[in-house]
Amino acid sequence: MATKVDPQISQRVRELGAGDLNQCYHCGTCTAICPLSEGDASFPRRVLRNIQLGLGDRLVASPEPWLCYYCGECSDSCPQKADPGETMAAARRYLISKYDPSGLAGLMYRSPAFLVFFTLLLGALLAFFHLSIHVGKHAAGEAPFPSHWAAFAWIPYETIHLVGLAVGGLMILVVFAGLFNAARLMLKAHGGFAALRRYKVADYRRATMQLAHEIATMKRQGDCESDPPSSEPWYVQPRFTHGTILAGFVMLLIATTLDFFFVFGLKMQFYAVARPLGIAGGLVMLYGLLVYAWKRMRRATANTKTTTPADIWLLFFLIVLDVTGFALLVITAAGWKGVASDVILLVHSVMAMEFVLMFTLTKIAHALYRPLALFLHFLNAPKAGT
Amino acid sequence: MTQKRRIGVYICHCGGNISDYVNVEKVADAVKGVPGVEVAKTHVFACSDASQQEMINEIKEQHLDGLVVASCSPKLHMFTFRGMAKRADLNPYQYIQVNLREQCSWAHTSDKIGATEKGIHLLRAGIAKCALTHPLNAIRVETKPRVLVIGAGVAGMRAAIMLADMGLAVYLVERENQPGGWARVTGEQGPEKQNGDQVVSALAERIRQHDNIMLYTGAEVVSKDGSIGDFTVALRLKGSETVSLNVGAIIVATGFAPYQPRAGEYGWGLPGVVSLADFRQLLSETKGRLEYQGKPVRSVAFIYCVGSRQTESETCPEPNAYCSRYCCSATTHTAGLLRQLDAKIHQYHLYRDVRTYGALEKLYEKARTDGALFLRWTPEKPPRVETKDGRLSVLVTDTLTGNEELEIGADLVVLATGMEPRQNEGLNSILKIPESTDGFYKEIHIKLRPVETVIDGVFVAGAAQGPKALAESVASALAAVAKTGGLLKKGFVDLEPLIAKVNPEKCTWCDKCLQACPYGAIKRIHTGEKEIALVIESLCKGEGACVPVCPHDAIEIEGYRDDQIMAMIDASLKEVATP
Amino acid sequence: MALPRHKEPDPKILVFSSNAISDPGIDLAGSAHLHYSTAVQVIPLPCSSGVKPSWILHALEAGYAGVFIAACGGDCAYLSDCTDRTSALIRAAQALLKEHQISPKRLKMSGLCSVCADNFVSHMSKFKEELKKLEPVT
Amino acid sequence: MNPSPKQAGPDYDVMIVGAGVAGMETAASLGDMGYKVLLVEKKPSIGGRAILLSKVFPTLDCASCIVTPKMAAAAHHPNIDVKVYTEVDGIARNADGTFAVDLHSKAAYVDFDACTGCGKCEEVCTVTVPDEYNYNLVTRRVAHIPFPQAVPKKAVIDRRGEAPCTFTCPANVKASGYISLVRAGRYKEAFNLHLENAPLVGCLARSCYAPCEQDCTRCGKEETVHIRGIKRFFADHYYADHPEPEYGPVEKQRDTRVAIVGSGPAGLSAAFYLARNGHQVTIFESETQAGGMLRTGIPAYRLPNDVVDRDIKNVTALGVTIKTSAPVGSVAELKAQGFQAVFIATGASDEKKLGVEGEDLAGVMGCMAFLRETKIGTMPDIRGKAVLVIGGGNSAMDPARSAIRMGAKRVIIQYRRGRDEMPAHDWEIKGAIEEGVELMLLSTPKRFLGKNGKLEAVECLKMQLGAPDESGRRRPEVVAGSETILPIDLAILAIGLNPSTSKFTGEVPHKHGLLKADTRTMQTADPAVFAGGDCVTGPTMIINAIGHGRRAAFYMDRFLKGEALDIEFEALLEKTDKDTVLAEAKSFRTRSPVLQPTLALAERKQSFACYEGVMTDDEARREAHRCMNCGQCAQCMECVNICPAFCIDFDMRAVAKKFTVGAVVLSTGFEILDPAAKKPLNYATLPDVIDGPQMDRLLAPTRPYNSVLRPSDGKQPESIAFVLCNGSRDQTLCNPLCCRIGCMYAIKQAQLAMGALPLADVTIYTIDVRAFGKGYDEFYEQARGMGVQFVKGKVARIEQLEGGQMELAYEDMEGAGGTQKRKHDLIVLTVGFLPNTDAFKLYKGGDLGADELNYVKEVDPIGEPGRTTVDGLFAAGAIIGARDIPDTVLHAGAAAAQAAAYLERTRSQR
Repeated sequence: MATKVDPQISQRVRELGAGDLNQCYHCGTCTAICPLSEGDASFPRRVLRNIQLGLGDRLVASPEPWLCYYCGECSDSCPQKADPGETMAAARRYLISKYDPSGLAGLMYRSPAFLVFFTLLLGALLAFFHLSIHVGKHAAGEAPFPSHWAAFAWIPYETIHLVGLAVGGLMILVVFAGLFNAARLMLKAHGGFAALRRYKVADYRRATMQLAHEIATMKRQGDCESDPPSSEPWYVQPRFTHGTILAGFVMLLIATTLDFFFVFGLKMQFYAVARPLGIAGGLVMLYGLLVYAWKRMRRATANTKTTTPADIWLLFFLIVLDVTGFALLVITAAGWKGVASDVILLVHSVMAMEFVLMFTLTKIAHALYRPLALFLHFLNAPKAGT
Repeated sequence: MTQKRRIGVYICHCGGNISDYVNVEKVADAVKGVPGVEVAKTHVFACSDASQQEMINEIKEQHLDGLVVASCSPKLHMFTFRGMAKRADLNPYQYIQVNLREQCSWAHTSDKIGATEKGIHLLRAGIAKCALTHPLNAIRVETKPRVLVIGAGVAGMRAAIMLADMGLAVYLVERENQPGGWARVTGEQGPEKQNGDQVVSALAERIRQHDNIMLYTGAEVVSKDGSIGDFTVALRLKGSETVSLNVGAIIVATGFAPYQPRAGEYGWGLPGVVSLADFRQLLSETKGRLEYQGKPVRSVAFIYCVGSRQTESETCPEPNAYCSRYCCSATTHTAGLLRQLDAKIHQYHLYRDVRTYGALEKLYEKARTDGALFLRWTPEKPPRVETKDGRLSVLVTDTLTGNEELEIGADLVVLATGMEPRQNEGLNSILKIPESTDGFYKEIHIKLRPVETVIDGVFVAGAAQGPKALAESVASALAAVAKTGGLLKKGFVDLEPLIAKVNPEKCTWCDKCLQACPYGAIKRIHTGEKEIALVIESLCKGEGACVPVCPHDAIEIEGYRDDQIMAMIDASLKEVATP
Repeated sequence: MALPRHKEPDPKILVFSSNAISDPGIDLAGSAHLHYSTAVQVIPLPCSSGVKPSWILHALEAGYAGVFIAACGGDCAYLSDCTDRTSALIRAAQALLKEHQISPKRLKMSGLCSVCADNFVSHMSKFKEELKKLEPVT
Repeated sequence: MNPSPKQAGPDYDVMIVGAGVAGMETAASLGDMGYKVLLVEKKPSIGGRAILLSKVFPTLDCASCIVTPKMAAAAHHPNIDVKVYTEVDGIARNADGTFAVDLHSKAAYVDFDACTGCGKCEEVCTVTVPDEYNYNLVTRRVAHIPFPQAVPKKAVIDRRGEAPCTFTCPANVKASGYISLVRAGRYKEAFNLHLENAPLVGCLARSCYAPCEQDCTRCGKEETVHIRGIKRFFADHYYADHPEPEYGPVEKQRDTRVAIVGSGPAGLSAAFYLARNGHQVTIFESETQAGGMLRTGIPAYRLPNDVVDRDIKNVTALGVTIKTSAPVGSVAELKAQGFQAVFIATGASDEKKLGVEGEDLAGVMGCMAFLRETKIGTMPDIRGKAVLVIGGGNSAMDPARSAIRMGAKRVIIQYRRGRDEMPAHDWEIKGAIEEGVELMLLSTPKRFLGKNGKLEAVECLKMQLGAPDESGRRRPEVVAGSETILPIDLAILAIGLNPSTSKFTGEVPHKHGLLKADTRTMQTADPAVFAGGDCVTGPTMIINAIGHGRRAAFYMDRFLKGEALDIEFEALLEKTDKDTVLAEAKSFRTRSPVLQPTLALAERKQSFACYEGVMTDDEARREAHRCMNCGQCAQCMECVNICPAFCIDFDMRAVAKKFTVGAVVLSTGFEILDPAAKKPLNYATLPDVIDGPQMDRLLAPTRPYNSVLRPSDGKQPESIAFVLCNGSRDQTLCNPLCCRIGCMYAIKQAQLAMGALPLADVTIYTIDVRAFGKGYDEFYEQARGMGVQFVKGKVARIEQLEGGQMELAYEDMEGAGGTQKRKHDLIVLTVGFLPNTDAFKLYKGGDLGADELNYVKEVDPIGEPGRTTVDGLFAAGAIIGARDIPDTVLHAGAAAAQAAAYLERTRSQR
């Protein structure tokens, strides 16, 4: 059965910011120069070809875009300046939009206006609820929070809390749906989920270890940098800076979770552990974020020379969250009360909520899908990444 | 040959290059007694001005009638000493150079006695040959300052104008009723972006203005006679009137024939499957929306290499194995024209190798950036064109997509057809220009002499010699003009006299020499009682292919005659008193 | 410094070369000071397709031990089928030699291009050895 | 009808620039039409790049077989004047449509008319450089015939300039020349070469201050080549074999008599070169022995007298008479004796005085007196004494280091400025300190204190450096009240010397005793009197005096023969730019210098024996190999000596020419792209990654090795890869065009490689195979039929593996997909063309159009091939864009037709 060529799809991916992929004359330099392209995992040319010809099924089912760390070597050596690296980034956006059943992700990638609009709308909604919290009953006594700007104050905190939990639960479902969707598509070529039965427990254990190792060491990203050896000092190379963001993120996640469980759940003081962890995480992450922002402003490296609204969104959110988080810390410690502190709290809370709610829709979703793709890749190709 | 020869022999030391290994004085002594040798001397540098002057004086004073210089390779100084002979009023063809350096002293640096001995042998052979020389003069062929150009396509027209610009009279003959050839109907030419029709009109206008060009349309060449510099050609004009022309040279610019696909070849015959030329015409006629047979065209598939690079198969018993050179650039150029007309039309280009060589690469690049998709197939799995749901469907196994079979919906399938040699038996039988294996006219040497044919005075230009793009065709036409100019501009050509000569007494006309000569330089004549062969001096190249085939030793090459070679062999074997 | 003469002189070889193609190759052997036997004599002709079998016969009868045709081969400026023609006349000459009870091994041909200096020298030494093995021409 | 009427028209009908395939074809076409053609080629041979190819596609003809007839046709054409080794400097269009052209024929240093192309110069030449005709795969000699098929077949000598060592030497001794001779093991020739510039080889080898070494290009990277050490080696080597000179008086003796006053280096040298020209030379020496300063002024540990004696034999062997103990009173006296010319070379050995109290005490002496007495053995014992040497120049070092050797208890050098200001050579100061000499800086004697007329102590003053004086050095100033007393037994004044010219100052104009002589001719106001050496310049170096001697001899010879003196003495080229040399030495390898052996310090201090040893044969040659041949030709004179046609002439210079021509055709061809810019391919770093032109040389019958061999280890490759499109169709190098020839020549080379190495695997990596010309696709199919593998996929990376193989990476897009790696022994990068932009520099009108890639633009490729934007200036061949030979030949024909039509048009208009 011949595969149908569909010119519409390539148009759609191009709207997501693919490089000038029509320049490509299919010499294969990009794949050959790529330190991570091997055997079955053949990219970026094949991914680019699938986009060019609009082989949508094949594109949606390919895990390859997630295996790319965008070192930019392919774009640098492309004799036709077709910018395959950027095409891979666009492919990831396309995939996120395809994994997302709501269709919102695609809309946001294609239309920066919608991204802004949706972010503002959701923000306004969340702010409304935030300002509606009737905080009276909560945290009487030793409220860890600064005083709360409760402009409307009509919804009891418990209700909000319950709704929040419900929304949280829903988010977890959405995340899992996205992951499931991605896994389903990625496995499609191998015979669907049934293919998973082929592997033994030991395979899963090995793949899990490989994934953990990869997350801990970012080795593949390091491979990207090593050839040719980067001229940048190690502390601004992506392997390190991405690592700081990831580590900071994880540390903050743990700290917040500890807070949630101990302070809100068990009503226990747990600051001694959570707060230093949070501070460290915030600082470490802030470093990475600032380096990234600085590089994007200077268009210093291949992967920062094109900046899409989605990139700005993510950087903006993380930086604002990080900075306002520290501000809150200071405010809490100083016991400072006032309008400004209320505003900061509002911004931090609203954006944090938004960040969580939009997790599967924005660029941060790579944190879900890349590990998944890597896991399946390790599962499928035992030698990979060793 | 009874008269005693007076030969001067000069042996060069080459400042030691020869004399360090060959005892030149001994060689001189050894040849002093050879019959006919009048002077035998050595010079430190025979080629120096002083030595040359000395030799000239001696030739004149001693009335020498033969000259042998034993020095370096004739490739270096034969012309020097021929010139010197001329200045001494000695016939240059009575000068013989003996290669005593490259083929004696330098090759035998470890054996001085042997080298000296060999030197004597070589010199004796040279003297023996010289003794049998007689004065020869360059063969002067008067040439007529008129040229016949066959074919008034762009190549022929441009050649005609250039010839006229150079001061030659031109007869330009076209079989069709108007000049211009294919360029007239194929629209814009890439990458120069000139419209073929306009190019043709401009050329036609220039031809009209030239007094020196006579254009015959609807005319055909019906006979040709004569040889280089002086041909008589008959034309049949419209209405069976004939004209006889007398020209010095002929340029054949008869162009090509477009390949006609076989029925079913890539869907040929299905509605919507058209040739590139047809499509170009459709494009040039379309204003606004592109439609084919009333239906809008939203997707076009181009199939490359149709009628080119073919392999033999049942359906294709006589394949065109050659690449037609122009089609890749013409098709990628067409992609640009189509895009200009309607950017929304999807284009699929099914190619084998995109041969947009040199600066034509820009056409390919533009086609890609304009959004044309390129798919690569191999002859093992050629694309198939079918009708499916009332639309054309092209199935192609794309090697760029992991050899996957892809299906393309198309409203039009355009076959990029190649060039074929023009079937022109009438003209071929008149001109007798050989064909290459690809069927196009054969040049003498693809690199050295690409516009000359084995028929001296007959040149081939443009696509008649092989597929070419328009600009290339014109360049080749002008190259033919340059060669024609070299032939006709001076009013004569001087040819080497070292050519074949028939001994009428021995010749019995068996036609073996005629068979052997690739240049058509042998002609049968009647002399009184018998038929014999005659060498057409202006056509003979003097390579001697006819010599060994003659059963009666009746044909010889001047300068390499039987008696000379035999004498050389004998002289080179004469014992040398051991030094 | 002359080397002592061989006890047995080298067999005499006559080479027919062609002006434009093989003769420059033989020149190059000399320019590069590659050595071959001094018993090799060269007669240049316009093209190797013009060698007459009678010349070959005469040379062998007159005292040459071998005749070598340094053919233009595919590089011939005159004839695209020069090699075929030269081969044909070699066959004719060999038949002629047989008629005269001369070993056809005394005739050799090889295409030599204008830079084939090494080839020429190795042909000469091989031919010399082969000729030494043959009975002398009577 | 005759297109070149002999009226006052242009000198040539057409000038064609560049004699490659296009130029030769255009020239032959126009020549055949009867036009008078000037064919200009900047290289020494016509033939362009095609002659360097192995065979040509698609017919596999031998390149030489097809190109040499073209070369011969152009060279011997009666209507074509070929000027090789000639550059076009400018082309300007005249109002009448003709062109004014400026050319210059480059100096080949070989008289082309006389050269027979025998190649003997090449055999003896001692310098090798990369052979551009073999694309630098091998080296060639500096004196060379470009390639065996060259037309015209003439030798050319490369001279980039004068080597800095030679240029800097005051006597222009050809250091580069004798170094190259030593490198070649020709020691005697080295010695004889030295005699051409300076006869006192032994003295110089031991005591020359060697300005050459300070200007050595290698100093820019590391330590100088030890030129003097090399000289010492061959001088000692020669003298050991030749206790007497090999020559006697010259055959042709003249009756002209010359008197030379002074037998120092200047006098001896002048005598040597005058006697070589047959003049009767008498040297007058006031001392008892000849040699001047060499004998009395240089301590024995630097220059023993037997060496001086042997050097003097070089001069006396020519029949020069040296009269010792024969002071000359005046020039008039000599003239009266019948000498037609006089050379005054009395040197500068009169001691300067300090002018302080106590200077006449016994124990205060001048340095010359000290050195002289020491060397002739009349110096009293100074063992255990304290010696003070006053002065900071080289002349202070000699007595100080001598005093150490004589057993002085303490030797102090007193200098009024600081260490950095000391004029002595650094190594001398270091050597002195090593041997135990103390420095007393910023100090000066105020007076000498003695008892009974005998020195006992020196009262010293401290100095400080003040404002700079006119010489730029800071002026020393006395620190008031800083007097100290230093007990001293012997004080030696080394504060300078005055010229020893008192006898002549009455007759010869002078300034402070320094005789006034013309700096170019050394002639004084009296035309028969010449002067040179220290008596003209003040104290300098031996080599300076020798230079003066030879220069004076040259002009005295002319004077004596009655010839004019207005010609140049020695025509030197400009000094070679060292940066160019260093930049060219891409693979600059540090070579640690061979040090001259020296005696151990303890031994050195106790004896006047030479402490510098002699290099061994091997060491000297190794050191000679460090020479970078800055000037290319080292002027070792071997070629001059061997050339049977006497056609080598180092005085040759470029000759400018001007012509008027009716039209111009530019056919300057193309440049070859350097694939080094594609870094991952490692062309510049891996020896077995070569480019297409180099592969063609490896495959050519005239190849540098006897087979197709890998450059790195000379092995036959078992697996060869051809990688297409390196830098062509490549936007990263701003070269988007297809090179048009790469595919085809790779296929050709693959076929040839399979023929040469039947067992080798041959793979071609392609994007598209562009076999578009007549017979090309058939040729491609033929290669496939032979078993050449074609892989669709551009090679992106090449890496070296252990064991000599290399691994390349490409996308296996028609196979399994993904990156595939394959091993090969030899990798050939086919490279394409880049435009040759010379044309835009040559044409001075400024209106010569270029296309976007800087090729010469054709105004109308369809209608008017070969025509540029300048009327009458045509372009032929690859100058308007890369193309193969058939297309070049066609285009050249078109350009010829265009030029012919232009000539007809402008001629009828005139």
